[in-house]
Amino acid sequence: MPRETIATFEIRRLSVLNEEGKADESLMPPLSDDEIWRMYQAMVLTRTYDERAVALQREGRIGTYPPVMGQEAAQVGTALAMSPSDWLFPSFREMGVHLTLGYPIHQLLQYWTGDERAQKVPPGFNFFPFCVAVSSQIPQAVGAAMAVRYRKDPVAVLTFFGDGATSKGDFHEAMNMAGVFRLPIVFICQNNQWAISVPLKGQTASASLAQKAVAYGFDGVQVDGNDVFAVYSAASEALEKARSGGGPTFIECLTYRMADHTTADDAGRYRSPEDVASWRAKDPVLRLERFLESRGRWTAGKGSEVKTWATGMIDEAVQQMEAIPPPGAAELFDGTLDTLTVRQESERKGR
Amino acid sequence: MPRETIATFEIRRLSVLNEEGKADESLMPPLSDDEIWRMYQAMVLTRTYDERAVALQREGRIGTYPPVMGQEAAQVGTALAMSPSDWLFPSFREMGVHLTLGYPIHQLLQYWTGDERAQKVPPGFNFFPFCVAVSSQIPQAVGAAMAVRYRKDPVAVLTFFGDGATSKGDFHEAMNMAGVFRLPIVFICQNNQWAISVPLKGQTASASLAQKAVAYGFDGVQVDGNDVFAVYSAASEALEKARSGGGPTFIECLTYRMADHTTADDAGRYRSPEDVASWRAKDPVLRLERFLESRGRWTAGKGSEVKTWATGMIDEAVQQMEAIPPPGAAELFDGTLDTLTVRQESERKGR
Amino acid sequence: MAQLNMVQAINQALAQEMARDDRVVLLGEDVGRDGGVFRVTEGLQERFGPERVIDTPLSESAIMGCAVGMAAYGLRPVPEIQFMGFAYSAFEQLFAHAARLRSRSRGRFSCPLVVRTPYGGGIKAPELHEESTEALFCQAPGLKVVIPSGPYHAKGLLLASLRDPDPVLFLEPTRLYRMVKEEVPEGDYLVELGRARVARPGGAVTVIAWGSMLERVLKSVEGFDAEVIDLLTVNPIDFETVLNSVKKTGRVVVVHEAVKTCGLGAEIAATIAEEGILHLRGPILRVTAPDVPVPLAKLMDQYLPSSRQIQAALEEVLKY
Amino acid sequence: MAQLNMVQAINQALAQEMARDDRVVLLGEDVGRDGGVFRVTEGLQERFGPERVIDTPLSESAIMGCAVGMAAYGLRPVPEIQFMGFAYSAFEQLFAHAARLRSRSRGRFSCPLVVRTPYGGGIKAPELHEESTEALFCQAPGLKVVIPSGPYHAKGLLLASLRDPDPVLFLEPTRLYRMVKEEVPEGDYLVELGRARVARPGGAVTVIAWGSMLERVLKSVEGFDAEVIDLLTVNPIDFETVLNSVKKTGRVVVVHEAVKTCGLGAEIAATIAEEGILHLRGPILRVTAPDVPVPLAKLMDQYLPSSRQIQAALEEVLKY
Ligand SMILES: Cc1ncc(C[n+]2csc(CCOP(=O)(O)OP(=O)(O)O)c2C)c(N)n1
Ligand SMILES: Cc1ncc(C[n+]2csc(CCOP(=O)(O)OP(=O)(O)O)c2C)c(N)n1
Ligand SMILES: [Mg+2]
Ligand SMILES: [Mg+2]
Repeated sequence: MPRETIATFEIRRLSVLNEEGKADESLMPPLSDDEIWRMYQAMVLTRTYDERAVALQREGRIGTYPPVMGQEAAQVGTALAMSPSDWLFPSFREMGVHLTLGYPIHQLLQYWTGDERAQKVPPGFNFFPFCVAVSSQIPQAVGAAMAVRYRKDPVAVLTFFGDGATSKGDFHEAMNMAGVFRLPIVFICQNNQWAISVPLKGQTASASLAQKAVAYGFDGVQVDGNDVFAVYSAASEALEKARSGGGPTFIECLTYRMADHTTADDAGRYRSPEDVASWRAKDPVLRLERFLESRGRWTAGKGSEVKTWATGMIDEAVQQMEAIPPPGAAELFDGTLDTLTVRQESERKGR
Repeated sequence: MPRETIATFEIRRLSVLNEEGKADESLMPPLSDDEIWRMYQAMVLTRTYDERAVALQREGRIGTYPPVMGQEAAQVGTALAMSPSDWLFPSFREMGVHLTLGYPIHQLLQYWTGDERAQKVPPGFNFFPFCVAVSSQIPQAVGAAMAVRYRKDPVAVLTFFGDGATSKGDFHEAMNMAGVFRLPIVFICQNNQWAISVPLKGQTASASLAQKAVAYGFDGVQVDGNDVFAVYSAASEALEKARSGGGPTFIECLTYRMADHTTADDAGRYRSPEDVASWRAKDPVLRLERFLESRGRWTAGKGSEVKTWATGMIDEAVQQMEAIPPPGAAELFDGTLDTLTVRQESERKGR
Repeated sequence: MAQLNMVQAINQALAQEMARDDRVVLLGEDVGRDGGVFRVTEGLQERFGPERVIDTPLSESAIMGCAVGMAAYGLRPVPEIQFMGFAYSAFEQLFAHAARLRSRSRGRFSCPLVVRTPYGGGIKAPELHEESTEALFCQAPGLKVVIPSGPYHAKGLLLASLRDPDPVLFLEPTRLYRMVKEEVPEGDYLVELGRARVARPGGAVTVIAWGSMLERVLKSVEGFDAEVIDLLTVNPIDFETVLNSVKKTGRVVVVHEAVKTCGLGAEIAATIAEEGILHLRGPILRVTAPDVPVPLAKLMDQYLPSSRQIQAALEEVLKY
Repeated sequence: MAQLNMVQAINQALAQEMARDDRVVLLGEDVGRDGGVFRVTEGLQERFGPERVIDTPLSESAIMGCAVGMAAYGLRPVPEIQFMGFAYSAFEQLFAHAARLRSRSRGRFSCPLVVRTPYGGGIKAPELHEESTEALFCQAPGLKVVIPSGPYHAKGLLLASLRDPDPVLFLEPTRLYRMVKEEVPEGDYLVELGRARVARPGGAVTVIAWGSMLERVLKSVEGFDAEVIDLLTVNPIDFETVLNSVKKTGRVVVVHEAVKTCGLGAEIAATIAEEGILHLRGPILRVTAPDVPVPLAKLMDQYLPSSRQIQAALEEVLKY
């Protein structure tokens, strides 16, 4: 028996809507015109929110902020595939999910002002707070999925992270654990091809991120992350599979970070304008507009109606956010423990 | 463009010497009769050392000890492929490497008596001390390989670990780093199919460990770990590739832990005698004896000559080990820092 | 009442709480089929099944991180780290996540988990198997740290930990696992967290210890008019009990296994120097391991505080 | 001599030592092309090349572990952890390996590396970007911990760290990075590790601080006869300098950014209570952050020790 082949693997890529806005009908997910329109609204809302947040930071009205521009499809497409009982363990760059699902917008902005209280996720959302320590939310999501399995709940767990996160030990340990116990979880990697200044090829030598799932014995698929239909169908399929006991799925959404890493970053130091420009043509919002236009459902007029609606929503959220009184020193202590320690009590009084 | 395939991977298995001791001549590495005989001697020496170490522990003459029985081929085959300038970052269950390369046997035993001083690797061996924290030596090996690359030295770095180690974050971060920088390193995983009581399928859902290399963009291969020729050729090839700038290789040696995890363990609690028995037929030493016999180079007589030689070596090492005076309290401090702190100095005087 | 050693007492507490509360789930390396490398979880997987007593892959950080997610979902996970030295690779999940989840979610989520791990020196095990770095974890607001000193307290403290609404690090002194047997009530009882106990009353000097050092201290103080305090919970520390004793004795010796610098003795001495200094007659002495890495077996006796060192410290403070 | 801020002083020290010693190699996230998120390593990759200023994947544990292997091979690696809060996932490699390599190899290998990481609060950054948990690392025998309080000392301490034969954790107070400029000699000079300095002489009370609290302390003590000690190296601590001051003043206030419980103030107070108690007139006070997780920007001012709190402590100890 010579060098026998013991296993072969194929990594596949799903793409439905091309850059010209043409959809491959054979792969088109079953979405009504209204649902597609809601997708479009959510993407415009996300884009509008993001532009405003960057402006607010420049004006010093909020703190450092991580733009999502260019990644709207990956977020909106996934959000619309979720069911209300599913759990979400986000990183910090998928606010499009929150916006799509009706999360209080002023609270998203409040978080970026550096206000603890914005981390209290409102009832009705099974969301963890944003997680800044890259990849550390992933094992926590896997733990929730273990609890789901133990409780036999009809629930899927979803966690978001970036390409950089795939280099962390916690990503690996969590993926491996999910594979061993065939847990009801979907791993969504927004591969925006940058981790601050480190490009994908400096992050890993693997040709795709989807193939990393091979190491854990479950499916990994790459989708065009700027194609909201591809994201939606891959996410729907994976979430359904998770809820029906089919185990975990890893989805690589291949997209691009159009803006700086955060408002504190200057991407001009490490990447070329050409590089960025080449991705403008792939803009997920533009692409969906073209699709809708080809179906006679989008006009410049309709587009600006949606933009006006979105702007109104954000205006109102900004007002609410800025009406929030600053936190008091007591907030330092509240929620640290169910019952404060003697020392904490005395420190609290001293303030 | 539908679900296009973006990459395919093949995982292969190398096997040269079968259980009956028949070698596939087309795959047989270029080894002289003398070299093969040295392989045999090293494997017998390792087996003899191991049996004695277990006996010594039972007699209370050394402390807890992790047997290598059944894994001799993976260790001896690799050791003989190394060159003296290569660096080794071991775990704690590859003493066959040390024995093959002439490491002081009494010092191996001394370590298992719980004597700090045995951790001082003698000059001439580019070996790190044993590492008990599973997988933590792997990034250190990768760092040495980064230094080799920086210095442009004609050196390969080699690190050993078990199947359980592949579940740790450090394994992942280190493998990924090695891939990104195409480092001169060989990762040898002794897949003995158990991590204490956890069987391989409880460790990972991946069908092989070799396929984990797919995640890092470099070659992973599985070899019959009880086949010293397969191990030798895979290791030689990988080490040569590393030294010549070809980058990293991951080698899964599929073997079996014939004994308890350590002398403190009772494998009878978690695995069946049948399971163990089925592997006795695959014994790497037996297999090589059959091969040599078929070539007319082994007889029962020659076999017992080798055993007698090995026993003599071990007898002498045990005497040397037991002649070592116990360490003094000063040993607690020496080697903590190049210059002790004021507090350490006073603590040292106080003892 | 039965005579149990600490292994049996902990096993009984786990079994009884699992029977009482189906939210309690165990996970870790070798905790199931093998019953744990010290047999602390023996028989629990047979009784409660592999989905409640979960043999995990070799992944300390994921074990801890999963426990955080399980707790947030509504379970009461009991992750085991096979030896305290391997908690270092789970440090981020414990220190920055488990301890902070209630705070960083402003109470939307809590993290009621109990991390169990064998702790301390004196069992002739390999490197990193005999760590006693409890002080690292006492610096995490939001995390309680508990260290029993015998079977009776082990059961009552563990039951209290399993019912605590916040995360608890439960450190099990391996040297004591099978050293002593005590009367341990069959039934349900709690030993309150955050309360120290006077293990031996006395008037001339206060000796503060916990875990396996308590036994050594109790042996060493014979013939001295020493009041011995067993902290039991090392975070938060019951300074009320400590300071009441210091008021009486005016002399203090703290004994612990860990290195001296930044060991827990530092916090104890500092708080006494802050709140009880006017009662002090002389220096607060710390009898600890020296500032060196934990050695292997042959040097362990020279590393751990000895009776001789404890008695020398008592004689020293009694000069004042 | 040029007026430099701390970022420039550290950058200059790195550049000069790299030019002098080809064993010095930098690695970390965004340290190369981007010059570091605080621009501390700006220009170094252009000058020394990508194999000496290495942009790594996002892998703190591997960054630290690689540095250990590089150091053992004979280099002098300078791993950067982008923010101290992310050192938690590298804790095992730093605490159990880098700090112990010399000891566990009995001197066959040493581990001369310098871990650089931005440290401390007050820059309005997201969670885990403003940690000050130096005390965690001071519990590791074999590891030195250095915290500069200004540009001049930053350069001299960093050069000394880069030439130290053992591992050094070099904590860079982010609040100070660009706050002050000082005269910084162009040339080569060393500030000895393990030596504290008297930043302001005084007679009535000893105030001990380091890093960014030093500046706040110096502002706060105006009008008090306070001697201010800047530790500079927090492990090992220069207790000779501390105790000499205490002998003179008899009163002590320790100020630090970290939480109170098991913060470094505990070790300082404990050692004074052990070796200097007979000189004390009253309690040793610690002015610290409260025992809560580091908050986000809006509450940072309430979290960090304030001048008001420092002065209140001074007035309190001066009552004795
Ligand atoms: C463990 C950890 N290390 C470093 C950082 C600093 N940091 C914040 S975001 C980031 C890059 C993350 O890249 P990626 O995972 O691709 O997510 P993206 O920012 O592209 O959305 C880094 C290095 C961090 N937050 N956490
Ligand atoms: C990080 C860590 N966790 C747990 C342990 C305890 N332990 C020692 S060996 C072992 C199993 C290792 O399995 P594997 O990697 O397959 O190596 P093998 O023992 O089979 O050679 C465990 C869990 C350890 N030493 N290190
Ligand atoms: Mg990215
Ligand atoms: Mg194994």
